Amino acid sequence: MLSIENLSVAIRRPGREVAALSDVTLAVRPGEVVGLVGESGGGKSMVARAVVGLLPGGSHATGRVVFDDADVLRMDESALSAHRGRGVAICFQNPRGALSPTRTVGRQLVDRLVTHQDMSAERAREAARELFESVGIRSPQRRLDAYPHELSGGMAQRVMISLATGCAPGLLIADEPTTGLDVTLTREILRQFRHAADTDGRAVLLISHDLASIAQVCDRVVVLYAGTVVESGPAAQVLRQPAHPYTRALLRSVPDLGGRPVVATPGAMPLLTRAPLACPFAARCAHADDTCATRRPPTEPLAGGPDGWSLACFHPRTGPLDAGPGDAPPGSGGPVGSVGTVGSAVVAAAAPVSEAADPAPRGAGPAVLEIDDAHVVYRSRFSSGGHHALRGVSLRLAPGETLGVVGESGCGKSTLAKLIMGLVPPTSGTVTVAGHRAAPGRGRPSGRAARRLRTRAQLVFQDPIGSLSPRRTVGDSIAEPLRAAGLPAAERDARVAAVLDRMELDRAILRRYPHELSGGQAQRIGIARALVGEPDLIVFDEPTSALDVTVQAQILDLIADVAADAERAAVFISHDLATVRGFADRVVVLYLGRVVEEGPVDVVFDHPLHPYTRALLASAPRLGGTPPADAAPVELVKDLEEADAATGCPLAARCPFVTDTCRTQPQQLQSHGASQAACWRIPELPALIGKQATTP
Amino acid sequence: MARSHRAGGASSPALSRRGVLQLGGSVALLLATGACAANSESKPRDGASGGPTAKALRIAVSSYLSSWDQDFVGFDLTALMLYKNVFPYLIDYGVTAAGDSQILDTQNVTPTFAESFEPDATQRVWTLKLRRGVKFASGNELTAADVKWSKDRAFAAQANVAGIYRTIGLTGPDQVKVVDDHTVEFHQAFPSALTRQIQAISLYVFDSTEAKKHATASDPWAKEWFAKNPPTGGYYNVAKATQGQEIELSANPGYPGPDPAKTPTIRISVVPAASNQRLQLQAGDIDIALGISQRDIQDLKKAPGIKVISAASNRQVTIQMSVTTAPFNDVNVRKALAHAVPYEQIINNVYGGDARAAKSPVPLDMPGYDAAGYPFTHDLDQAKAAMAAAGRSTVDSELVFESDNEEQQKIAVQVQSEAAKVGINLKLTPLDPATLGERRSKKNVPLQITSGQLWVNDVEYMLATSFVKGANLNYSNYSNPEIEKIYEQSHTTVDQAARGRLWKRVQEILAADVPWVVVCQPNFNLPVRDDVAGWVQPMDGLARLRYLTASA
Amino acid sequence: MADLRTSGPTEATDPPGPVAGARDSRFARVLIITGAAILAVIAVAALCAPLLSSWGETEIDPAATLTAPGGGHLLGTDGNGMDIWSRVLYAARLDLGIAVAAVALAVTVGTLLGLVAGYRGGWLDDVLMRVVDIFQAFPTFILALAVAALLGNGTVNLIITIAAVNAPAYARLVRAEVRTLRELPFVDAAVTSGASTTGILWRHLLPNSLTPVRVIAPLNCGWAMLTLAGLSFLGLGVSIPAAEWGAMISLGAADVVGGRWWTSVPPGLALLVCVLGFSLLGEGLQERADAKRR
Amino acid sequence: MRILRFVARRLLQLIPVLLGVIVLTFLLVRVLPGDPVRTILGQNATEADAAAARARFGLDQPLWRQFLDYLTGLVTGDFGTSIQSGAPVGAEMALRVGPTLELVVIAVTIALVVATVLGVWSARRAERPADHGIRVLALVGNSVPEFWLGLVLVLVGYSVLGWFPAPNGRVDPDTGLTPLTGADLVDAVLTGNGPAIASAAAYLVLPVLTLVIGVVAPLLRSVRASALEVLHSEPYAAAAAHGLPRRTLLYGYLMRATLVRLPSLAALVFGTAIGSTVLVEYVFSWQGFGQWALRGLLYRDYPVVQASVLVIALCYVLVFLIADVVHAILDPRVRI
Repeated sequence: MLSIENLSVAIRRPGREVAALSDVTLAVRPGEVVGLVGESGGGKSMVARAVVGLLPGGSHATGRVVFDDADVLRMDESALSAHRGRGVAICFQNPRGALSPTRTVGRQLVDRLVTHQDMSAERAREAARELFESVGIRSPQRRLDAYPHELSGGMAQRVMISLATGCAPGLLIADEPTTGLDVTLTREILRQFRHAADTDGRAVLLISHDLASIAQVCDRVVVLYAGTVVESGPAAQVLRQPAHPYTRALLRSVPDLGGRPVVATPGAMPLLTRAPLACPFAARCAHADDTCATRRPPTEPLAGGPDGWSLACFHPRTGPLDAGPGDAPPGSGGPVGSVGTVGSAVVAAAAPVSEAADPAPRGAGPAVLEIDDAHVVYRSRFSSGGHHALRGVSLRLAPGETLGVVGESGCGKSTLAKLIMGLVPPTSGTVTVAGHRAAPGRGRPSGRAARRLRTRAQLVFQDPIGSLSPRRTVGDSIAEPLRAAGLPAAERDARVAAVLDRMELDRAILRRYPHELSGGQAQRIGIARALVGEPDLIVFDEPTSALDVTVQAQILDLIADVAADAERAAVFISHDLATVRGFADRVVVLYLGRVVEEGPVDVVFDHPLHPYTRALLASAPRLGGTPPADAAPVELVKDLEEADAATGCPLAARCPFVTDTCRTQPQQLQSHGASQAACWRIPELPALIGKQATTP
Repeated sequence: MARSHRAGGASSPALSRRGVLQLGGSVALLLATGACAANSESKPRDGASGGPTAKALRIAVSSYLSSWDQDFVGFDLTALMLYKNVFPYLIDYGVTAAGDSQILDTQNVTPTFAESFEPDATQRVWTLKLRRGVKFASGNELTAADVKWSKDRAFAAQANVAGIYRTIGLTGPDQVKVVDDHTVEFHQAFPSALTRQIQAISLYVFDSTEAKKHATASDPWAKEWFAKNPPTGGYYNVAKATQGQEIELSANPGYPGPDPAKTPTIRISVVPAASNQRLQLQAGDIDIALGISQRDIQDLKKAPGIKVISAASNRQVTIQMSVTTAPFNDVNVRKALAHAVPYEQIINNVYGGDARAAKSPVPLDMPGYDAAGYPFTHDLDQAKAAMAAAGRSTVDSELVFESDNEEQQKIAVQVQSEAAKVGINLKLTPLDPATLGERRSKKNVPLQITSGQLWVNDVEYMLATSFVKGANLNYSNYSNPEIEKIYEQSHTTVDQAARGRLWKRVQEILAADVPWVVVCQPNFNLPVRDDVAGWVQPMDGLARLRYLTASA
Repeated sequence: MADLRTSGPTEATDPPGPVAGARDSRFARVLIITGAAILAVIAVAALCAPLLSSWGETEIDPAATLTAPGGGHLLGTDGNGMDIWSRVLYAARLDLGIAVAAVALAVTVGTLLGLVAGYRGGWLDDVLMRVVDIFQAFPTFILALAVAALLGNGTVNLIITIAAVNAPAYARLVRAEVRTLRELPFVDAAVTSGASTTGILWRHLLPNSLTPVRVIAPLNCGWAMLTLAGLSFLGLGVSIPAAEWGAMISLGAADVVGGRWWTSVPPGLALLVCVLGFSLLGEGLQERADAKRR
Repeated sequence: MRILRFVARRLLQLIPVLLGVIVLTFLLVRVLPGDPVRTILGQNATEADAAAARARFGLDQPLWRQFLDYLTGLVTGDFGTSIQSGAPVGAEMALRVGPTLELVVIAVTIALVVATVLGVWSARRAERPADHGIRVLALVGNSVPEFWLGLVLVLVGYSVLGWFPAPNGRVDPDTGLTPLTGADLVDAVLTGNGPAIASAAAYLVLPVLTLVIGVVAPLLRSVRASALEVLHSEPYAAAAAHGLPRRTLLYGYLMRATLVRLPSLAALVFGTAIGSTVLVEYVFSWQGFGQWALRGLLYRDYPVVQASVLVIALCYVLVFLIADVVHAILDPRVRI
């Protein structure tokens, strides 16, 4: 169906030249789901653009993109417009941004149906309704008249899928279809693509940075690095025993729920200005030799591998991924050296050790952070109602302790971070940080003393570049807390220099401006700024969610290091459960502003109690390891956004085990062994889960 | 209060570019108690030909009239001109030939809508006999009751007419008595030689029968009605008025007297931009342009299809120096300025040579004019000497003029440039009409340009209006005991030679005291289409449209 | 790990997104350079006016009024006998000066108002914005006349008038920008770093909120010049006889009809070119900003 | 319904603004130097006469009293009596508003249409000579003082070419148009007066052209920039990548998204245009609101100034309100 042969794309703009793709060859057959994997900048989206003939201005493409016996690169305008949609339809990344904001989604779908399926407008509307229903949109009739901004992320992704399939394409391309979606939704969305391939016989090209999550639905995967195909082969095998060092590095960088250690690969993907003459990964590869640095490895079938498994490497690796530190990169004393150090780079889930080594057991000593029954309500300006972001959260954190906070979007994670930082006042309840108490009815504290006090807690932001003042230099930003503390310039410089060293950054970066930084660098700066004032508490608010996988691994490395500081408490907030498992002592699961489960990290992850925690863990992708025995999967019945608030258990609307009691009785945290959970049915859950597993 | 007024831009065709701004400056012309007939040397041009025809005459003016109600409001050039033609003025100036031109004869006030207006032997009771058969547009006949009501209204308004009547001893409504339907008597407190002239501009009559229909308890004089509805019964009735834009006049068929309107229909359109007036005149879209700039007039003299009616005039352009405000309270500084003004240069540059140099505050064509004692010419050395005599090397002052009066603005620029050479630094200050009026009434303007024409061609009248203490046009705040004495003396001096001697002395005193710098006397110019005939040069600047014709 | 420290620009920080707009910036550069060059030439000419002309700004040649170009007067003389070429040159001082000063004043006042209103919010925001509304709804010419009548008509008052007319727009612009910026993480970062309110306003919000102001200001200078010309036309402009293009045009506009084009066409062209210079500059900056945003 | 509530809320917000304008104007005109009654009295009037005239217009009352009377009048729709003309200000204004609004509304509408068509056209040909040409031309038009442009258009269009009627009014009086609203074209259409329609339209051409040339540049720039942004936006790229036909792309995906940001700028331009009509009115003898207000100001006709400022401010804020409503209608994302 689609066959890309030796496709190279170079983009020339004044003063900048980019070799976006170099000699890419791949094929997709009808009924087949092919995954295209790699970090950002690898050229994944460029492949998609080339397939629909929408290369950006200034592009020069060579090679062939053959679709149904015609070369897309040589199509004229009319042939292209026939090809687009009918031949290939793309599901765009960020569906909410890719849907026209000023047209109802129904009309947008009807446009496609009328254009590509020659329907009349009335017939198209009927078909649109059916299509919406088939992608899992509830009350489709109503949704037809919705505008994109009225849709949630999951809903928008479903609409996007319906738009693409509405074109009745031979090939469906999905560009990062699950980015920004909660784990419970990701699986559902991916299933839609598998479905499209299986029932309609479409060819599907799934583009993702996340090998682990798409592997389960793909027939084959193709791994891109710096515009070149480094490895391609059957999904299951490549996932289990990747042969190319980059694929291996990619997989090792992904934190795993099972507790497999994260291994950071240093460096970052190069932005090539011309087609590479050597192996583009050579600089970061542990096995690189002179050959790698001078010649470009040809793409060859893997010796002894199954059919269609090929890679471009002079030194293919074999064996399963957990083969030990042999893959560690060269000259990277830091991470390698610290692999064995507990609580450092390899934040292994050596649970018993971690628990035993806990220097400040819960409840003992003065708390750095104490939140008591805090509520936060965002009042809207003109209506009487408001958004109840936190509903009675209580937390206590001792010095040196690291708390993980997990939950899906909208659960109140970020509000919790702001509450701790004093950026929002509690509507009721109290927050005490390093002895300073914030209570309702008070805005941001003012005055010099209060300002100095607040620097005892520091925040590392989700958006690393956005959290740096765009028109101030990096050095200025890092020194900000010190300036507020009134330190003299010389001491400021010394401490900034010290913290830079710890963040493994060069001094030259101090004079840069935020837009000149990469995401990884910016986040290092962010951590440096948080650290420079030697605070008692650091809150990490999704610090790696905006970063690429290998960069994320590097940052997680640093964070683990920082969190391990003995006198400093840390709160680590993430939607990605696996990242938390690495170094948190305890974990809190938030759902719709309430704590539904709390306990030591390994207990919660290996023996989840609450149905919601179980569902979260069940939907998270796993590489290699098998889920713990008693963490039988729970599937929630609806999307988060469809759940309406009830007086009782917040999960009532989505929980498969819901009873009338759940709907009416508010649930309190109750101890079950080492952890606590807010669900009255916990004792009977295992039995119920077993029953559920047999019904479908 | 036997004083009268100088006409502002009344006879000046050099209306500025911006009509809106223009009017205020010209407001001074209004309340003339008489008029002079000085233009013995009008220069005829392009002999007008063509008899009366039925063609509508089109006239461009710079602005719309502010109001139709002459008593209470309404005080601008356009309004006054229209009043003259749509109100029945019971008596008016006659017409006389001056050279080839027809001019209004201010010495000869003749009955028009009245049959006669004559005094009794005491000269205190004047009897007005109305012409029969004069009809307002409503069909009502003009009667003595209308006259009485109109004069009662004028007294009630306490504005224009009420003010003017004081000068002839009329102060209250009971001095106006109805004798019968067509006879009214005016009982003056004292006799006056100016009665005819004063009444000529005051005896306009409303349609009282119609007015009373619209009077209310709170508005007994039907102000609201007259603010919106044009008066009727004059030579012309207003056929249609589009606010701000156009007025269509049609001849009043209910006028049985002499000199009825020659052109049945006249359209007056408002064209603020002088250049537009010029373009339209050249294109033949209008016949008479009342708001064309001086420079355009020079051009139009050569333009085909257009003639410029031109006449010498007694309009003076002067700079009044406040003798009570520093620095011009020093006579030597005043002398310095009088020597610093570039007279010839102004005549050439501002008026294109179309003006006469004057050597006395008394206008050229006024009996008694005597240039003998007037020492001021453009002479910077003398100016510097005068400054030295004053003991000042430099003085600073503002020079006030009417904002948007292009003519005055140019004079100001020329004066500023020369005065600076002798150390008189002038800040040019254009003022809008409201501010100018206020400051003039406070008499604290150190230096201002004025222009205008006296309506009674007599030095006694001039003293009354301009040089005696407290006179309205005495912006210089000038006073001189001898002048006051001569003024008193002149009331009883009838012998022309004796008066001439008085006037000679007056001019000597004024030349010594220099309250004014007399810049020049510009000539009158009016560009019209070739086929326009019958123009009668109005000495009060208010065109009498009834004489005009335009052959098709 | 050494290479990690220096890895910056070569690192793939963003996926190669839509690249269009690359060529836009070339035209934007042409616009900016052209605009800036025009303004530079005019500014230099204004400064060197005494060297470039033999007549003074208000010097009268008694022998020559309204003479056509040629002879002793390069572009002829006006009705006052003043040399048009000299006046066109000298006028640039006043025009550029007033326009730039007025816009600078408007930017300063507007930015401060917008900054405070946007950051503080609440009742202060409401009050300030209503005041801004009042000023913005007030007709320009009436405001100008009022200022002129109150303070007299001088250069400073014109600057105040034009600034008063334009300041509200900046207040709105900056306020909107600050309200957006206020929600961005870097402000929270500054707060949690212990920065004071004035520090946040001055060090963080002000520099960032000026981005759109920088684009608008040159355009605004052009509009300010046109406003000035309009005021001159209504007799509310600079005091006579100072050379100012708008005043020269309005004085000479009527002359065109009589074929004396030289009194108003040269200052008209000068004004046009100067405003165009600002417009080109502004358009270029705008385009560059737009291209950056895309 | 939501829109109605929004409009109601915004109208309430207008009250303090208008009140502020009223107070400011009221004080301002009285602080200004210049005597409002002197100019209607003539030189012969004595101080007593002036006092009588002041009393007639209530100017002898204490300031708060005058203000209360004025406010009371406003509430009952009475704008006072013009000092200059003696006529009710409301009635005079009614005659003047129509012509000016007609001019501005037509000009801004045409400018919007031209800007939209050319802007989108230009954006789709971005960076080609035609695009550059249009933009530079628009900037040139934007750089010419309006009064000068008007005079030149008169010279060329009327005097040299003779294509357009003399700039001496708004409609040929011979067409016998019955004024209803004051906006002559509207009146002509309402009364079905054929010749008057033609005449009024002919008179409108040059002044409208003057205004359009003056205001089209910022609109064009905005439309072009928005259109470019939309053309480069993800939604548009997505629609294009799905092979939608040109017409659908243009009208369904480009136009509305492009026009979303136009209303507020259009409102601003409308406000500017109202301000600059005073010049255009003068040049074209278009006796409208601007000339009336200016004259009132020059003669310190307090009620006229107060009323005209209030009406201009009202126009301004209402236009912005309308712009916000249109914006909300165009852009479903706007929450109102």
